[in-house]
Amino acid sequence: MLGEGIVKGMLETAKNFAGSFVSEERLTTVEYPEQRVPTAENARVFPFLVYDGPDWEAGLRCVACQICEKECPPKCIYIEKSKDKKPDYVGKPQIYPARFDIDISVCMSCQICVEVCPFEAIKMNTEFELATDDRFGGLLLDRRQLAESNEYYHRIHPTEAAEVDARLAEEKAKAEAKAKAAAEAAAAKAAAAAAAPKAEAPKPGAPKSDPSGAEGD
Amino acid sequence: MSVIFFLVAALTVAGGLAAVLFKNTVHCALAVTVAFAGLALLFLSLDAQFAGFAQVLVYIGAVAILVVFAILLTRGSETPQSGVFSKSWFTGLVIAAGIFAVLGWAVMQSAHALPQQAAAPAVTVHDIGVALVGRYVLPLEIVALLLTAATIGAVIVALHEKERTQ
Amino acid sequence: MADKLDQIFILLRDWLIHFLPAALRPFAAVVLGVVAIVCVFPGLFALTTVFERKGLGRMQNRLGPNRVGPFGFFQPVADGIKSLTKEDIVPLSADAVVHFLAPLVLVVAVFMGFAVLPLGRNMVLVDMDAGLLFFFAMGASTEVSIFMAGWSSRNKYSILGAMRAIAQMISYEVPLLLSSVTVVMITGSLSLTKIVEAQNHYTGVFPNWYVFTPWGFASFLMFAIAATAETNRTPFDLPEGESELVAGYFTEYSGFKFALFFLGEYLGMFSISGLGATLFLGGWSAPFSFLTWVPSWIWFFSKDMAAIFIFIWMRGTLPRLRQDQLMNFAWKFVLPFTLLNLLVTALWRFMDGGWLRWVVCSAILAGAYVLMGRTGMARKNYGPRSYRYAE
Amino acid sequence: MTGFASPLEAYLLVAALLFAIGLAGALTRRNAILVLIGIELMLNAANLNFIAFWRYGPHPEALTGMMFAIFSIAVAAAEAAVGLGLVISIYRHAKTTDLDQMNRMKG
Repeated sequence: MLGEGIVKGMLETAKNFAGSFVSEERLTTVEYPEQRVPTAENARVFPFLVYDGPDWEAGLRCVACQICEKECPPKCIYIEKSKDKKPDYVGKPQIYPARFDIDISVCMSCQICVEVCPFEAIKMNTEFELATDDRFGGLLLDRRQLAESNEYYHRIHPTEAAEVDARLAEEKAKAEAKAKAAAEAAAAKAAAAAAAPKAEAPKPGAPKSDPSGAEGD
Repeated sequence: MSVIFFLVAALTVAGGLAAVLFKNTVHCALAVTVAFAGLALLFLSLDAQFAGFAQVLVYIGAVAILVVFAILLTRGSETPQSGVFSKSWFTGLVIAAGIFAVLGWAVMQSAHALPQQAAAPAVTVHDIGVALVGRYVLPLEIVALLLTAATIGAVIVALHEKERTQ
Repeated sequence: MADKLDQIFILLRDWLIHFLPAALRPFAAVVLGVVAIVCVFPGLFALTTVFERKGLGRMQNRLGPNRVGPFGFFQPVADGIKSLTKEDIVPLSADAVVHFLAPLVLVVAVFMGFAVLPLGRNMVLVDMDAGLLFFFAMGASTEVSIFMAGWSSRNKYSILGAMRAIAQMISYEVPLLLSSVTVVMITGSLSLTKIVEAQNHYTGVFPNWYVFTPWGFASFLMFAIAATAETNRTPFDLPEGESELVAGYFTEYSGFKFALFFLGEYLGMFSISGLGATLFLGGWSAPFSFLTWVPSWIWFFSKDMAAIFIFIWMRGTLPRLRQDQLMNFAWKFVLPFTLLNLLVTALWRFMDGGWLRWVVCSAILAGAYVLMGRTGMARKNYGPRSYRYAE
Repeated sequence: MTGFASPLEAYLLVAALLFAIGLAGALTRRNAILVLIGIELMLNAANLNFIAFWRYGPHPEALTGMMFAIFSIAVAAAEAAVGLGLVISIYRHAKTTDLDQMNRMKG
C-alpha cells in the first residue's frame, strides 16, 4: 500500500531517537576536546627531531647531512650546517644543524625524510593540535620546537622506537667492537713495531657505523 | 474619506503607473502586484472582505505569479534595446487621456447625485455563499464551465508541439 | 481559578490597557496582541531550531549541538549574534531594491497569517468572518517574495530554486485549499473560531474532532502532505536542495536577511501547523473531556509543537523527491484524492447519522486510496536509461 | 477635509484613473505581457467600481455588485491563464513578444 515504506522508515528513526537516550553505545560521537580517541600507534602527522639525553641541543641525533632536505618532495625542510663540530651523543665530533626548520604548512606528511635519514634522527610525530593564529611564522617550526626526546618517541611509537634503539645499540656495539679491534690491531701493530715512532692511537669513539662513513664521502 | 484612503489610493495608482512606466518587465510585474494589493485594501475599506481576500488570493497568488512565469519563459526579463514603448505610443496616450477626461468629467458632473453616506452593509460570508448557490447559481455554473474550458485551453495552447520540434 | 488561568493573557491585556484613556484602548489592545505574536513565535522559532538539530541528531545516533550553554540550549543566541554581526552581502549585479524587499515581504506575509489563528479561547487577534480565506491569501503572497528573492539575486541557483519553489507551492496550494474546504463544508463557516467551536464538544470523554471522521482523516492526511510541500520541508525541500542548488532562492543572502528567510520558513511551519490543528485537531480544545481544566492555549501550543515534531521526524527520515515525482504526486494522486474527498464529505453531510455513513465513507476513501496508490503511483519501468548529449 | 461631494466619487475617480493607466499601458507598451498587465489593471478598475457602487448603492444586501466583482475576478484569472498561454505560444512561434514585430497580417 502507498505510504507503507514511509511508516517503516519513520519507525526506524523513532527507534533511533528513543534508543539514543537509553543505550549509550548507540551514540558513537566522541566529544573531542574532553574525550579523545587514543591515537593509533602508526599514526603520523608531521616530522620531529629525536634527541638523546637530557639536553636537547647536545643530544640531537641530526648531523645536518641534508639528505632529507634534498629528498623532501615539497621542499619544506631548511637546514643550515654549523661551522664548528661538537661531540654527538656517543662523543664523536660531528657537524650539527645550526638551523633546522620545517614548514608544516607545506609538509605533506609523506615520511620520506624519515625513510632516508641514516641517523634515525627524524621521526613522525602524532601531535595534531597545531593550529595557530599567526598566519606567517606560526607554522614554521624551528629545531627547538621540533626537538623531542627519545623517551617521547618511545611513548608515541613504542614498537618502532624499540626497534630503532635495538638497531642503534647493535650498531654502536658493532662500532665499539670494530674500534676495539682496530685498537687491538693498532696495539698489536705498535707492539710489533715497537721500534717505530709512536703512532697516533685511534680515538675511542671511532666510526660509529657504516653510514657515518658514507657521510664522510 | 480618511487619510488611509488617500494613502491606499496613492499606493494603488503609483503601482499602476510604475507597472506601465518601468523599463524592466519583471519590475512592471512586481509593480502591478503592488497595485493589486492596493486594490485589495480598497476593497477592504469598502467592507468587501470576501472580495478583498479573493483579490489577494487570485491576483497576487496566481495572476502575478503567472505573469512572472510568462516573463521568464519568454526571456522578457531583459530590457530590449529597441525601447519599451510602441511606435504608436502617442496615439495610445491621447486615447487614454481622453477616456480619463471623459470618465472624470462624468463622475464630477454627477457627483451631486451620488449618495452621501451609507451604513456599512452587514454581509457575512454565509450570505455570499447562499447568494452564490441561490440566486447566482447559473452564473456560478457557467464560471465553473468557463474555468474548466480555460484550463484545458491554456494547457493546449501552451503545450509543446512535439511533432514539430523533433 | 482554572478560568482565570485560561484567560490569563486576556486579563493581562485588559489590565495593561486600563491605564490608558478609553479612546486609545482598542488600538492598544491590538498593538499588544501584535507584540505578543511578534515575540512569541520568533521565540518558539529559536527554541525549535535547537530542538530540531538535537532531535535530528538523536535520530541519526548523534548528540546534536551541546556546546553553547547547558545542553547547547543557547545555540540560537549564538546563531542570532552571528547572523546579526555578519556582513550583509548584496551581489554586484543584483537588483538591490528587490533583493532588499524580498525577505521583508516574506516575513510580513507570514506574520499576517497568525492574525486569524485562534491561539486559545478568546485569544484571536482578528476574528474575521473570512479568516480561512485571509490565511490562504497571505500564504499565497509569500510566493511573490520567493520569486523576488530568486530573480533579484541574478544567480542561476537562486532562480532555479525560486521557480521550483513557486511551481511546487502552486501545485500543492490546490490540494491544501481543497482539503480545508471539507471542513468549511461541514462547519458552514470560514471563521476559524467557529470551526474550533464546532469541534469543541465531546462524545463520552472523546472529542468530536474532525480528524476522527473518515473524511476528516483523509483531509488531514492530504492537508499534512500539502502543508509539508507548501513550507518546503523534507521530503519536498527541492527548492532549497543543498546538494544541488546550494540553498535555492536564498543562496545570495547573508547575515540578517538570511536569518529572516529562515525565520519566515519556520514561521510558515508554525502557522500552517496551527491551521492544521485548528481545522482538524480541534484547535485549542482539550483532547479529553476530563482535561478541559487545562488552559486552552496550552493545548493549542502543544498541538502546534507536536506537528512541528512530526515535521522534524519526517526530515530525519525521508529522502528528497525528484521534481517529476513531486509533480506527479501532486497532480495524479493528491489532487484527485482531495476532489473525491470533497464528494465523500458531501455524502457524509447529507447521509443520516449512524454507522452506515461511517462504513460507506470509509470504504470509498480506503478503496480509492489503495486503488490510486496501486495504479497512479505504481513504480514504472522506464527501461534502460537513455542519454541525450548537447550537440 | 475633502473636496469630494461623496466618498463614492473618490473611489470612482481612482477607478477611472486606474482604468486610464491600464489603457495607456495596453496601448503603448510593446511587450505582449505588459499589454496583458494593462488589461488586468482595467479589469481591476472596473471591479473597484462595482464594489464601490455595491457599498454605496441603495440595496447592498442584494449583493449584485459584489457578486459581479467576484465573478469578474474568477473570469480574470481564466483570462490571464489563457492570455499568457497565448503569449508563450506566440513566443515559441515568432521568438519574440514584441507586438510591433508581429505585423505579418499587414498588407
